[in-house]
Amino acid sequence: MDERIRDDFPILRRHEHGKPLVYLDSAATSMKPSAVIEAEADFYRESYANVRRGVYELAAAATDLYEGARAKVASFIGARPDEVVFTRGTTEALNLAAWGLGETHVDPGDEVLVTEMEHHANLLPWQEMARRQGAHLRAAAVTQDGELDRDDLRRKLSPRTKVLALAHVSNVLGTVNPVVEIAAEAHRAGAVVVVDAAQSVPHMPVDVRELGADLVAFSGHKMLGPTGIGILWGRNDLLSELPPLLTGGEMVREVWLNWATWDDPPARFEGGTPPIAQAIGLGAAVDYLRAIGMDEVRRHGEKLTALALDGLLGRPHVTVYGPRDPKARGALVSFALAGIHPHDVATLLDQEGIAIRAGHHCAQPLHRRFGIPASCRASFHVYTTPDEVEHFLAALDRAWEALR
Amino acid sequence: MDERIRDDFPILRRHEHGKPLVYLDSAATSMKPSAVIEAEADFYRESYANVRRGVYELAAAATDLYEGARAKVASFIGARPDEVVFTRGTTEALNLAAWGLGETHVDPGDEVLVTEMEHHANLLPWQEMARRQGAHLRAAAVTQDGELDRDDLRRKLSPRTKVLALAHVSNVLGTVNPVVEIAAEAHRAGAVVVVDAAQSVPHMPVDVRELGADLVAFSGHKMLGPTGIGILWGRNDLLSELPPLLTGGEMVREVWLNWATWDDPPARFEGGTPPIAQAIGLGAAVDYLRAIGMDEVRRHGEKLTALALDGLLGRPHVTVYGPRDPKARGALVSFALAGIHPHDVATLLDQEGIAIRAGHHCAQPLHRRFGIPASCRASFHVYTTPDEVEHFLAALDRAWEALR
Amino acid sequence: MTGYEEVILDHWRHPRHKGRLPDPTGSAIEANPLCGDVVRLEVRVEGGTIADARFSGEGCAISQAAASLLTELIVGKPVAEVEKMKDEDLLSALGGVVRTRLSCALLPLRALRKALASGAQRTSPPGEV
Amino acid sequence: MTGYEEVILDHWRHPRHKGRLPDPTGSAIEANPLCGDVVRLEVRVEGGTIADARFSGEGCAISQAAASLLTELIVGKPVAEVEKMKDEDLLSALGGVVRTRLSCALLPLRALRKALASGAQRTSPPGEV
Ligand SMILES: Cc1ncc(COP(=O)(O)O)c(C=O)c1O
Ligand SMILES: Cc1ncc(COP(=O)(O)O)c(C=O)c1O
Repeated sequence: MDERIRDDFPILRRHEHGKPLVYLDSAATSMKPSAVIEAEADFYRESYANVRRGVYELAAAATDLYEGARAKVASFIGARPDEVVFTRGTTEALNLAAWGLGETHVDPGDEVLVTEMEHHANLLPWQEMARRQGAHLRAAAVTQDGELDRDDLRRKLSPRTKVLALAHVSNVLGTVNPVVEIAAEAHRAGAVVVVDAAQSVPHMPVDVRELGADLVAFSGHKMLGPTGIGILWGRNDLLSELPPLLTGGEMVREVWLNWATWDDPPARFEGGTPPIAQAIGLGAAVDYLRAIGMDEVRRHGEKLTALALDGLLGRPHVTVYGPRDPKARGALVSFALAGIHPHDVATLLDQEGIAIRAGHHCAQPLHRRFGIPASCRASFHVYTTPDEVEHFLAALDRAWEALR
Repeated sequence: MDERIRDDFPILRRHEHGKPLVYLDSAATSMKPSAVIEAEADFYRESYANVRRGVYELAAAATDLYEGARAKVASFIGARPDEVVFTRGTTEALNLAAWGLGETHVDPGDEVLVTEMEHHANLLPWQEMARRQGAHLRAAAVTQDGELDRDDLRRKLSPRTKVLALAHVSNVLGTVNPVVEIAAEAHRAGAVVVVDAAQSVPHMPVDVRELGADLVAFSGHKMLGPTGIGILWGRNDLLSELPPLLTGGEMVREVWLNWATWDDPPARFEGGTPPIAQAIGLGAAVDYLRAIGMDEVRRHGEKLTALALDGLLGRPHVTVYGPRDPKARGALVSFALAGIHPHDVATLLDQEGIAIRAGHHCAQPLHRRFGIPASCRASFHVYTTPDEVEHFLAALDRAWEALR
Repeated sequence: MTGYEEVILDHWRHPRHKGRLPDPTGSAIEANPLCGDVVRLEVRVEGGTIADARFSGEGCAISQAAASLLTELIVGKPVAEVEKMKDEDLLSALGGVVRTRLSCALLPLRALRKALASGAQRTSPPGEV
Repeated sequence: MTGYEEVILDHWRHPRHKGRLPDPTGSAIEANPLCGDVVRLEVRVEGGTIADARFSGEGCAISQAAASLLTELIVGKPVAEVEKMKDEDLLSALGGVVRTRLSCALLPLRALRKALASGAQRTSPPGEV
């Protein structure tokens, strides 16, 4: 990865406690290049208007930019624009999926299958949906190595399983789940497959058709884009069956006081004024990532992960969660120092300007599975350098000395 | 209003079809001052991180900015910060309200009361909720003058009415509804009062406690703020009763595979990564509006509306919808030219660089009530000048000459 | 002030072939619920040629003018030729239409295509349907 | 590398009053489910004075050190005085705590306040409860 990339990210010039910022929390949210920041700002400065319905030229220009962003995102994931729904983020996208599938595909006594490694965003909406529909929620186990227990998953997959929802990449273990194979199995059982791609789309080439899933969710803010925007991709025929989660303006055809008819996807799922500037910013983020090339993004992430894993596994007081092979992982590593609370590690590193995350990373059941209340996580993106990883490892040694 | 305000809005230097842009569609969405654009950009450039959970300093700084924005919005509407929920916009806020009230306050056979002048965003969520709960949706009539038919409303308000949802200011008629009195009546009947303040909060001083409502919704993008952010204000005791619409990370306390406990408001309603930069941008918009003073904003809006009304009512071929007194109106006027389709008017004005809206303005039932498929609407904000209104009236005459 | 080319204004003020056909061989209605435009297009095909056509409905100047012009363009033409008519052909005959209003301008053409298709499927004389 | 002042490290490495009291007059548990910190604080009040105190639980260095320091600060002090203790008093005794960790540092103090309140409500000897 070209070191000059760092110049594109203004925040990387920041200092923390007098030390240059080393930002290792990209799995929580990524930093933004100037191209993204300026795309949004320029839209407000030059072409801003509400989209769709406007008869005047400015509204048409704004609509072109908005729909252009949709087309960019679509082509980025190998999809058609009419299959790309703009949401606030992965969370809204998964809620939309759970709501819609619940209303149309799940009856009392049916089952919904998730895994023990899900982020709360891919667990709670299914809990709620199962409760509403009188269905049962089941969870496939995770092995001690941090992989999906494929046998357990197979055991729990049955003709009663109407939906399988799983992460493409775990935000704690880093595990890359073999979605292609699992989706095929689930389809054979007759289940709809929903993939939480919040940690994969930002970091590796993802083609939704090759993935074989039916619905795929991800967030703009983790892929160098703005906050307030996310995506639900869905096969158009499936989207066409789903009712909207949010109703209001711009998602309807005919409205009477007592009834209304929905518009087609994707408009049906974008009730109200959408996050227009954020969609345009996300379009710029996609352009930026494509200019680097997602293969290169992935290569870089793997290299940094290998470096971090190597360093962490070489220290006997460090426990690493998840697979040991960087090729089987996303660009993040979760770990703990023996007898030291993760929050203490994060605070000590913060004093050196190094930002890592400590906590349950919105995956309480997974942490409970491993018998820990929390873990530390270092995560990377295109602007992260090998030097930063080395710096992090050295600081970790000082934290260990200070607290052990 | 100080003419120099226009310099704060970069887009107003834009030309359309070779003519300077005259933007008269602020009711659809408002333009943004540099202070707002830069607040968002600077956040990404200098202090960006995900909010809440982060242990490192940068996350604390970002959280302070995010919560600081909440405090600004709260004080802007006379509320407490813990009563202010960030949503994507009015539409999500009203969906959240309808969902939560449906789950907790409405049983089969109950009634939900709206009005004929509601925007689809304050109609469809109640249709859906009524359907889910087996309740009846009723709508209070609108008089020929474009006012709420108070007698009809009283007739339809009964102990069976569990919710009354109405607009503070109609986005088509401009009518300012007497919410204080109506809310008192509704409360006497035992109904919860939900106010769609999308067209009032951006244009006049609104104190949610004086308003007497229980839940109030509005959008950032109509009040000089970014897209992708809106507000649901609610009395904290009522909010505490409501279940979330979106579930996921950051809105929970304890999560097990099969159950979870919700956090308190407002966090409970902000599942997932929120629109962080957009909240901060909205905070800057509130600062900007307060610096002008909402009394002054209102005065300016009234002056422009009076000018436009005067001009329109003085032209015999023009029909104006809604009250004739500018003091009884928001900063907008809807109208039609005899025998000419609103879209033609808008297109002809666009050729002169004047952006007005034509259509049903997401209020189909209201247009049906007046027997028209669509109307034209000119709407204003702080950057609109009397000259622009005069220019619009003159262009309207030319359009009339061209098409009659 | 222009924006509406002379041809649009002319057809809007003086619509041709407005009304109903007593004996259409094909007929279709197209509507845009969002702006309220409605256009009915009726044709009578005789020996592979469009012998007559009428339009009715209501809506904006552009959709009405486009309907009027369209009827003028097609009457007397072989169906085979009319079926080849492209969106651009109508738009340029109208002297150009701003992009925000393309759907208004093309509404009559959509109705025409449906009307011809409906006519094609009709194997018995219209009176017997 | 510091960040954790000497007093925190000292109490973390050598906790004072860690364990359980056999005969507490007041006791309370506070937990932060988000990071897993749990602190139990037990006090024995005799004649308006805190005769003894113990803490137990698990969690981060800051919460554990704060609990340890807190017990040291209060043992032998009149309850009236301890009840007046402010958040700032504990934080400054700890030598300062970074703002992202204030809730960890204050967890034991919240437990102490509850323990004293629970003790105050107790009218019968603890053994009989
Ligand atoms: C009265 C009213 N309610 C609701 C809305 C919907 O707001 P938003 O599109 O920002 O969700 C609008 C604006 O379009 C409005 O004018
Ligand atoms: C795997 C996974 N799923 C879902 C989410 C939720 O994404 P968001 O907060 O953007 O809605 C995240 C990020 O926090 C994640 O890592």
